[in-house]
Parts: sequence; structure tokens; C-alpha cells
Amino acid sequence: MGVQRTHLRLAVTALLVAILVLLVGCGTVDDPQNTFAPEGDVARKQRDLLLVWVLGPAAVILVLVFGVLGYSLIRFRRKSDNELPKQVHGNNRLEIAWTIAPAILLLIIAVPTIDAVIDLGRGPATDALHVRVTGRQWQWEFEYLDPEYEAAEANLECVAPQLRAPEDGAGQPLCVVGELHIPVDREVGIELESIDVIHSFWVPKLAGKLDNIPGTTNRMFFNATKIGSYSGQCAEFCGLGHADMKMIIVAESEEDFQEWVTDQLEGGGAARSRTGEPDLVSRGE
Amino acid sequence: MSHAPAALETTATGIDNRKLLMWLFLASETLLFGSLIAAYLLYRGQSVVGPYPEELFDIPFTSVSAFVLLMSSVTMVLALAAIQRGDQRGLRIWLFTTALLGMLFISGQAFEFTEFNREGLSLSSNLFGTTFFVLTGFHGAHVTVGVLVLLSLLVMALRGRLTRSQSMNVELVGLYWHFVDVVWIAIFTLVYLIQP
Amino acid sequence: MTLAESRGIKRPPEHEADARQAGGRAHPGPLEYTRIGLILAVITAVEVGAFYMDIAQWALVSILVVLSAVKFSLVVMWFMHLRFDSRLFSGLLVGGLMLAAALFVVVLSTLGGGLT
Amino acid sequence: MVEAMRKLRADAESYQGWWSWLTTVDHKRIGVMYGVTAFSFFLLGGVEALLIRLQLSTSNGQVLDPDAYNRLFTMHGTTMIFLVVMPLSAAFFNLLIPLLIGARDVAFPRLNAFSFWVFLAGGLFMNASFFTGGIFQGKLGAPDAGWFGYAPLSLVSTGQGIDFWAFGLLILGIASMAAGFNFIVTIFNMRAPGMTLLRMPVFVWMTLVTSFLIIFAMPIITVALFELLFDRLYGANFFNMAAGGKPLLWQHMFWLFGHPEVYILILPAMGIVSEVLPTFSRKPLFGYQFVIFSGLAIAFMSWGVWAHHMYTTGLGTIANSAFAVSTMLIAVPTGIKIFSWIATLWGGSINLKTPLYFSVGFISMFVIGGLTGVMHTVVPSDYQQQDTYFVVAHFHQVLFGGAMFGLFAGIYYWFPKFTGRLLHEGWGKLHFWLMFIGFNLTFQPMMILGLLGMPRRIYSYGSGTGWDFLNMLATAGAFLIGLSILVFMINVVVSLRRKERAGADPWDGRTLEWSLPSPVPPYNFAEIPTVRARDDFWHQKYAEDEEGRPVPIVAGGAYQAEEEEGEEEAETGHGIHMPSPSFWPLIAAIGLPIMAAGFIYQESANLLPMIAIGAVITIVGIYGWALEPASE
Ligand code: HEA
Ligand code: HEA
Ligand code: CUA
Ligand SMILES: [Cu+2]
Repeated sequence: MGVQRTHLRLAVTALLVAILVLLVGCGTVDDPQNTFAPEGDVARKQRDLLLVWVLGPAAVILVLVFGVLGYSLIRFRRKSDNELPKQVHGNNRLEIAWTIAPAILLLIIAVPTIDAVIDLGRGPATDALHVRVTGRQWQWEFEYLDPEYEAAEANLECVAPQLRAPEDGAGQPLCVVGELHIPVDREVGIELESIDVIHSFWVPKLAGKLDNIPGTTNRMFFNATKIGSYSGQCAEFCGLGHADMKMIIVAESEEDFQEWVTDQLEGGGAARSRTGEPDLVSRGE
Repeated sequence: MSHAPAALETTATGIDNRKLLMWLFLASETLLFGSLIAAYLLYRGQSVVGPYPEELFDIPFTSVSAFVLLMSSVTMVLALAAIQRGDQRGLRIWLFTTALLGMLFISGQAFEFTEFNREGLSLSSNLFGTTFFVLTGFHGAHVTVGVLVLLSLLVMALRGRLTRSQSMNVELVGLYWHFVDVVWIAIFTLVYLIQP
Repeated sequence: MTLAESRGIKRPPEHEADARQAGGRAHPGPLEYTRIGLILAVITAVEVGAFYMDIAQWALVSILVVLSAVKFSLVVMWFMHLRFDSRLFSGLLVGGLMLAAALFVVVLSTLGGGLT
Repeated sequence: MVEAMRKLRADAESYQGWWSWLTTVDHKRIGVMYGVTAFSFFLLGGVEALLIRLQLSTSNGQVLDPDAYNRLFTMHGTTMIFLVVMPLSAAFFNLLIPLLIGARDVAFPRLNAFSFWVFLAGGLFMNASFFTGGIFQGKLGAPDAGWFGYAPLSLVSTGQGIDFWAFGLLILGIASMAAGFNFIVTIFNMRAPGMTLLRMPVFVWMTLVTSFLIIFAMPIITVALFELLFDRLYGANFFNMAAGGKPLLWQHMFWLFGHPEVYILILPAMGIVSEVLPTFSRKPLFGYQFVIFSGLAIAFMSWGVWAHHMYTTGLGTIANSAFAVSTMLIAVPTGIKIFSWIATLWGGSINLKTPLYFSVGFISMFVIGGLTGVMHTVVPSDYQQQDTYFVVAHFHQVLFGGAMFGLFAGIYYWFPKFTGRLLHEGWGKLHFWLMFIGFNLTFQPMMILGLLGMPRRIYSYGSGTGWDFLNMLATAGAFLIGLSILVFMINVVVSLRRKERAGADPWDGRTLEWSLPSPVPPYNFAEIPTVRARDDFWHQKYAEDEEGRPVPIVAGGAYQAEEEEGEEEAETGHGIHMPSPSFWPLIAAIGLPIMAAGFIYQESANLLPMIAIGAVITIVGIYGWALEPASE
């Protein structure tokens, strides 16, 4: 029957279109949050894990399943109305084979997965820059926790430090809103907190997300291996302003970073706080 | 509780439809009370302000309550034994006693709640208040429903509408009643007797 | 599966209107119920007694947990007739209990709190 | 006997009009009502989706404001899951289970009617929330915290949207649980003689498994919803971190329910496909036992994977690893099903009719969805994918590509059994292709969008993000799906008007329902059949030769003779007892939303009496029900 042929051709075309779209999609120029174009070690590790260990096997399985499915649909089409095929009820060996094979494959995938979980679960390096990231409806607040970044004056745009009881004798950590500066190639240890609902800290090109949960502190780390500015945004739905809860991470050379810090400490932090929508175009390029 | 004659149609497993229904319901109730108890245990000793359980619990009083509920299980099963023997008088007496003990238990709980409330514990005062009232409140609601059903049975029995062939009605209510009782056995131990 | 076994082409014979169930034995009588009731009362007394005794917390907890488990089993086995009725019912109750216990042990241990 | 049947048929025919639908306890009518209601909600949820897609079709969309957008996606998700896929599955349970096991009705016909009315009440109540915000001022009042309502966002949400959502879900939960109990008892107890557990059609098995999942999962969400409501309405502290409460408790409880729930959504569709494929390849299901046991395994394992929705909450290394492994392993039993289905097609005589198209659509799309699920389980890469459009793509791939395709296969397959008319093949294939292409056009781009870093639940995105083109594609695809749904509706109307009757057995079916006339008479079986084999009806039609090839049995063959003996045996049983209609279930259901509304508004409008009124109505309904002299 010719009609069926046409249908099949249609299906194949649809599939090809889908693949084409995929290729076009991955190759777009504007990709400020592309997880497949990482610029940090953590994000790179996360992408490679997916690419090497899962996407490959998944593609093979997909092609196999679709292949056999398509083949049987063409090969075993009913040719006449009183055609009666042999009644096969099953085959235990086959069933056991396709139970065990995927199980083995999955256990193999589990090994690098767990390895990476453990790796990413470690504490930050000893020379890391320590930053506390507080989410609040709807802005990001970054506090530099290392002692050398103590500010004389508090940045009044930062709400979280004001809610926290000030420690005896200690000054205020430098706090900025919406835009975090970090030195390139140096690890940043992050503490995640929230003062209202759950938010999620996410800078796709540098690292996957982790949630800011009220009442708890979550820890992660990342670095940037290239100078530039990277856009991130809140990844846990947090109400009206969720879509606009964005941030910029600026990775710069150690000198530029120090200069920026000095600026901030003198200007009380407020000087360069985020105003309006962050600029999504890379600076370093 | 419909008036379906007990063995109008035999079932594929030989198990009575309604009895299976009741057991399925009770099985799912284990997860309901499991969730409530888990919330209580999670927040045990986590309240940031008082009043705390140590200050409020009156163990002798609650022990009597627990005892009352436990004994109502005995009277309940005696009611079942009575109807299965065709002993209408026994049935009425034991149903009545069971309902009475159930009401006694609820009154005890009402007294306890008001007492705690007077001492400053409420649903919103702290984590203890929240989890305690919700857990025991849910249990109390179950007992209340049970008492209502028992009283309905009693009315049926008094009007002579609960005959030996309908013993399944009593058996089903019994299953529910005993289940509510064993939940209290768990709560009594986990909430009242074991304190951090 | 016991169910499949109990299930032939023929329906089981019609049972009498009394409480005999397929695969189950007859329920015990009032005397036995009263005896169980007495045991339950005694155990409750022991529990409350243990509460007021001056013993280590771990010992108290284990005693209380064991005793209440005994009470629990006595009620469900005799009063709820699990000893005598279809095994399906026991399976349902035990299945539900184990599921609840397993799930919430994991939840409590990841969330922390009073249990740990 | 014959006399009695004639009378029954006459009774049924005189029993018409809207009143008869309000009081019916016939599982087939209840099934139809479930189906029609759920499909209406599907249109509603679909329109919500189209609005979402319109807003997202370009960057900086201006169709919706953020507030409306948040309410719409919350209602879209909630509607599709609880008011569409679950009740559509319930429609099939109702229509088919008694027929497939050789029974005249479910174990508790009035409880069954109650389930439906409570479902309808819950669905309407949930959607009534739209009107609470002052809709005439252009403000929607629906819930706005997402379909999983994470605390503490759902606590601080103002207005009554969340209260309606929580009470709505509680009411719907009652409906699902009642149906769950009912179908378990039905399947255990109402089987015809000889219908052993291992002779039951796979759809019956999947219904059984799904029902067990429902009765164990629902109580957990029930408690969670009560806790949320106590917090919101009475200032309790379950999720209040100021008092030491832990917001994560909500997530655990929601997903403890939520993950079994996703298998509640997919297993019925898998059951349907397991019936369709054998019929349309004229071969028994390959590896029947394996398909069943894999269903049991999926149900069992589904309890041990919930935290894969919480990888990014900081559960810790051990928990994340353990849940990764348990989640991965759930692919194994699912794979068994996929492979067994393909093996069923292999070597068959495949009749390329619309139900088969949808089944093949199910298999292919579900495999893609399942594989994306496996990608999610790889925890570190899920840190990148969680809460992006990759997740949105994953779950539409399994929910729409899986569950909805499977359910449509079932609609095309069983439509003739209940209406007496076949759905038109030409319209049907047009429907399929539009839906299949539209589906891929909508959701494959979302996969890439997710990898390109587009978070979900954002009402708008900037123009420099590189997401414009793919979003436009997705929107176009969504409208294509919409068009396909219109084609389906046209098909139903056109087909119902066809003169041509379908006949009892239009597909050369294998299971008992095809032995009955179409549409099925109210009492289903004139004689309760005696079952001698799996796929009993097939074996009444075909014997097997030595090579395992089926040989048609001419009427009056050996088997037929045996059958007559069986009938005599059955003759000695009782006559046909049909449950009498009742309006008490409807009454009992009506009280529930009234009570819920009373609780929500008791403070602002002093509606305490409303709680009492609702309670009284429900109690009266229950007493009326219990005391009514009905034969069930
Ligand atoms: C019908 C519903 C349904 C089904 C069946 C599934 C099936 C699966 N799901 Fe999905 N899931 C959802 C509905 C569903 N899911 C929903 C609604 C959400 C999001 C909720 C929200 O956040 O709003 C979600 C989210 C979700 C997440 C969380 C993502 C995140 O938020 O970060 C994860 C993570 O592990 C996951 C995994 C899986 C897996 C492993 C399966 C497996 O069961 C799939 C198994 C199937 C296959 C793998 C294909 C067939 C198998 C073979 C061909 C064998 C060979 C294969 C291998 C060896 C790999 N799902
Ligand atoms: C079974 C479940 C199911 C189904 C079938 C669908 C169907 C669709 N979904 Fe849905 N979706 C969910 C379950 C489902 N969804 C869930 C659980 C969420 C998460 C919500 C959350 O985050 O909280 C979600 C979220 C979700 C989002 C993400 C929103 C966000 O995160 O910001 C999007 C975005 O595109 C989307 C799109 C669609 C589309 C285009 C369809 C289409 O396939 C719909 C096709 C249907 C139609 C087009 C209807 C046809 C109507 C007509 C033809 C009109 C005729 C009308 C009359 C006669 C009155 N869905
Ligand atoms: Cu903060 Cu979303
Ligand atoms: Cu899941």
C-alpha cells in the first residue's frame, strides 16, 4: 500500500527535521547560558559526564529501538485479511537477556556518576575565595567572607547582612547586589542561603545549580577558566519576579579584581550594584 | 453498610467484598498516620519556644485514657462475638459500652486539649503544638467518626434491624475501631512515654 | 501466590452466614477475647510503670517499643482476626506498615531532626 | 431467564434522560462521564498551554503579565495531571475492567458513582479558583506556586488560590482513593470462573497495580496538603522556618507521593498498549509474565526514587548517589516492557489501523522521554538540567508522548465497543500525524532550550538569549497539536453519525469484551462466562496447529460444545441482579466542596455555617446511601 509508504517517509522526514533543529539550536551564536559551552571546570565536568557517558549510549539505544520498531512495522505489515502468523508467546532467554544487559549498562553509568557526585561534594580549595550568596525575592546578594574584604560601611542595598546579628567587633563583609566579581582561575567557595522562599543559584557556563533554602546553608564551588562575564539566573520558581532574578558573574584578572575590590570598599559597595537588566554580552571578547 | 444479604454472591477469592475494602482502607491509613507520626518525630525537641512537652504531659491521666480506648477494643470484639452467637442483648450492651468508652476517650482528649491550651500551647505556638495537635487531632477525628458509626449500629440493633446474618456490619466497624486503637498504642508510646 | 491457588474454575461453595472465611478458621470466643484484654491491660500497666522507673533512656525506649509492639500485635492478631483470616489481609497491613516505616526512616535521616 | 433479560433491556431503554445520568451506577455510563469530563478539562488545560506558548513565542512577550502567567502554568500542570490523565485512565478502568474479567459491574457500583461525582466536584472547585481574584478586573485568582506548590512559596502566596488548590487536591484524592479501593476489590473478587490472576489481560493487571499505588501514595499527599492548609489557615508551623520548621519536609512528602504518581499516570497507558499491540499483530503479547512482573517491579521501585526531584536541594553525597542508582535501575523493568512490545510486533500480521499508530507513537515517544529521564538521573548533569526546559521536555515526552498517546490508542480501539460505531480511519490518521508532528515540533526544541540554559516557569526572556527561534517552533507545534485535537473532535462527531455499525468484534479481538454486542448491554454478560485460557475469546475463535499457527474454528467445533456445558452450569446460578440507581452518591459528593469553601472563607466572611451545611449534606448523603435498600 502506497499510503503507508508515504506515512513512513513523513515520519522519517519529521525525525530528520528534529535532528536538524537540534544541530541549528546548538550552533547559535547568542548562547549566554549554553550548558554545552562551559567556561569553568565544574560546568565542563558536568557536560562531559553527560556527553560521554549518557548521550552516547542513549543515542545507540534510541537508534536500535527505532530501527527494530521501524523494521518490524514495514516487514510484518498485514498483507491479506486472513493471514494468521505463528503464535509466539515469549522467550525466557531473550527476556532475561534484555533485563540484564540494560542493568549492566546502567551500573556502568552509575560509576562515573557517583564519582562525580563525590568530587563535586568536596569542600572548596584552601586558597578559595569565600562568598555567601543570599537569595531574596527578587535579588541576589553576594558577601565576600574572607577577612581582607571587610568594609567599613554597610551596603544598604544588601538586606541579608542587616537581618543577621552583627558579630562582636567584626566589620561588615563587603556586600554587592546582582553582580559578583571573581578572579579568573581561582576557585570560589559558595555558601547559599535564603531569607524568604527557595531560590536556586545557577550560572550555566560556570556550574550547575544548587538551591538557596531558608533555614539551611548549602555549599558549592566553581571557577571560571576564562575572563568574561557570565549570566546566571534564579532557577527555582520564587514568585512574581522569578524570571527577572538574574545575575552577572564577572571573571577578571587578579589585578582587575583587586582594583574592583578597592573601588567597592571605598564606595561602600553601592557604586556598581546592578541597575536594571544585566548586560548579557560578554565583556572579555 | 448496606443491607445486602451476606452471601448473596460468592466472590472469586471467597473473601467478602466489604471486608477486603475495609482492609485496603486500613492499609492506606497506615501511610496517613505514618506521615503524621513522622512529622511529629521530625520536629520532636526542635521547638524554639515553649511550652515543651515535659511541662505539659500528664502521664497518669493519659494512661487512663489509653487504657479506656484499649478496653473499648475488648468490648467491641465482645459485641462481634455476641452477634455471631445471635445474642442480641449482648450485642446491644457491648456496642453501647464501646461507644461509651469511645466518648470517654474523646472527652479526655478534649479536656487535655483545653488544659494544654490554657497553659499556652496552640496550633501556632511552636512546633510541638503544631505537630501534637495535628497528630492527636487526626486520631481524635477518627475516634469520633467511629463513635458515630457505633451509635448508628446501636440504633439499628435496638430496632432489631441488626440480625445475625448481618454480623459483617459489626465486624467491619470492629476492624476500623481496633485499627484506631492500635494507632493510639503507637502514639501513646512514641509521643507520651518516649521523651527526648 | 495463595490467591491463584485458591482460585479454580469452580466457585468455592457458598459459605454460611457466620464469620467463617475462605482459608480462615473460626474466630475465638468471648473467653479468649477477655483473656487477651487482660494481658493488654497488664502490659499497659507495665509500660507506665517502666516510665516511672529510674532506668537508662535506651533501656526504657527498648522496653516501651517492644511492649507496644506486643500490644499492637495482640490486637491485630486476635481482635482483628489476622491470625484466622485470609493471609491477604495480613499482607496488606504489614505491607502498609513496612512501606510507611521504610519511607519515613529515610526521610527523617536525610532531614535530620529529633530522631537523630 | 430470557424473559428476565428482555425485561432488563426494556428497563434500561426506558431509563433515559439527564436524571438517569445523575443517578446511574452503571460502570459503562460512569466511564463515559469520566471520559467526557476529563476531555473537557483537557481542552481547558490545552487552552492554558496555548496561552503559555503564545506568551513565550518571542522574547519579551506581551500576551500575559507575570502574575497571570504563573497562575496559568500552575493550573495547566495541575489540570493535566489530576483532571486529565488520571480521570482518563479512570474512564478506561470503568469502561473495561468488568468486561475484561467477566463481571456485570464493579464490586461497589454506588461507590463508583461517588468517585465520579467527587472527581467532578473537585475539578470544578479547583477551577473555581480562577474567579476568586476579581476576574472582571482582569485579575486571575488561581493558585500560583507551581503544580508541586513548594513551601514556603505556597505559604506566602496571597489570596485564596493555594487554598482552593489544596482543598481541590484533597477532594480529588478522595475520588481517586475510592476508585482505587473499588477496583482492587473488583479485580480480586469479581472475576468470572476460571479467570485466574495469570489469565487476566495486562490492562487489568496494570489497573490493579495502579490502584495499589494510588491507595498508598494518596494518603501522603493528603497529610502534606493538610499541613499546608493548617499553616496557611491556622498559623501552624510545619513549614515555617521562623519557628524551626523545615521547608524541605514539603518536598519530601510531595515527591514521596509525586513519583509513584507519575507511574500512576503511565501504567494504565502501558496496559492499553499491551492490549492493542497483540490484537493488531494477531499475536499474543510477547512475554506476558515478564510484562506483568515488570509492572509490579516498576510499582515497587517507584517508592525508592523520589529524591531524584531534589538533587539540587543539597541532600548530600550519599543520598544523591543512592537515589541516582535506584532511579537508573527503574529503566530496567521499563525496558522489558518496551522490548516485549516490539517483540510482539515482530513476526506478526500488523494491521496498520489508527489504534496501532497511536501505540507505536507511544512506544517511540516514550523511549525518548525515558532516555531523557535517565539523563536526569546522572546527578551532576542534572545540576544543569533541573528546573530547565529540559525537564519540561522530559515530562511532556512521557506524559503526552506516553500517557496521552496511549490513551488515544485506547479511545480509537474501544470506541466501537461502547458506541457501536468505528471512528473514521481517515480522520484518525490525520489526527495522528498532525499530533505526532506537532508534538515533536513542540517538545524536541524544548530539550535544546533546556540545554541552552532556559529555566522553566519564566514568563519572559530577553532577546539576547538565543532562545527565540526554538520557542517560536514550539509555539507553532502547540497549535498544530491543537489542530489535531479539533480533527479528533470532528472525527468523533462524524463517526457517531455514521450509519454503518461496527459489529461485536471489528478488530478480531482477543479478550472477553469483544464477545459482547456493541454497544454493550447494561448487564454486560447474559451468562457469566467460564474462562479457560488467557485471551479466552481468541481461543474461542482459533485453535492452534502443531506449528503454533492459528486455525479458525468453525461454529459448532469442539470448544463450542464445551462452552454450552459451561452455560448449563452457570444456569443453575442466580438470575441477573443489577444494582439499582441511586442519587445518594451525588448528594454525598456535593457536600465536600461546600465544606471546603466554608473553611477557606470562614475568617473573612464568617462562613462557619457553610462548613456545617456541607457536612450535613455529606452525612445525609452517606446515611441515605447506607440505609437505602439496594442490591449491591
Ligand atoms: C508519566 C510520567 C513519567 C514517567 C514514566 C517518568 C519516567 C522517568 N523519569 Fe521522570 N518526570 C516526570 C514524569 C515521568 N517520568 C515528571 C512529571 C517530572 C517533573 C516534575 C516537575 O518537576 O514538574 C519528572 C522529572 C524527572 C526527574 C527530575 C528532574 C529534575 O527536576 O531535575 C528525573 C530525575 O531523575 C526523572 C527520571 C525519570 C526516569 C529515570 C524515568 C524512567 O522511568 C524512564 C524509564 C524508561 C526508559 C529508560 C526508556 C525505555 C527503556 C529502554 C529502551 C531500555 C534500555 C535503556 C537503558 C539501558 C537506559 N524524571
Ligand atoms: C499530561 C500532562 C500534560 C499535557 C498533556 C501537557 C500538554 C501541553 N503542555 Fe504542559 N505541563 C504539564 C503537563 C502537561 N502538559 C505539567 C505538569 C507542567 C508543569 C507545570 C508547572 O511547572 O507547575 C507543564 C508545563 C508546561 C510548560 C512550561 C511552563 C513553564 O515552565 O513556564 C509549557 C510550555 O510550553 C507547556 C506546554 C504544553 C503544551 C503546548 C501542551 C500541548 O500538548 C497541549 C495540547 C492541547 C491543546 C492545544 C488543546 C486543544 C484545544 C483546542 C483545539 C481548542 C478548542 C477549544 C474549545 C473547543 C473550547 N506545559
Ligand atoms: Cu528566585 Cu526564582
Ligand atoms: Cu520522579
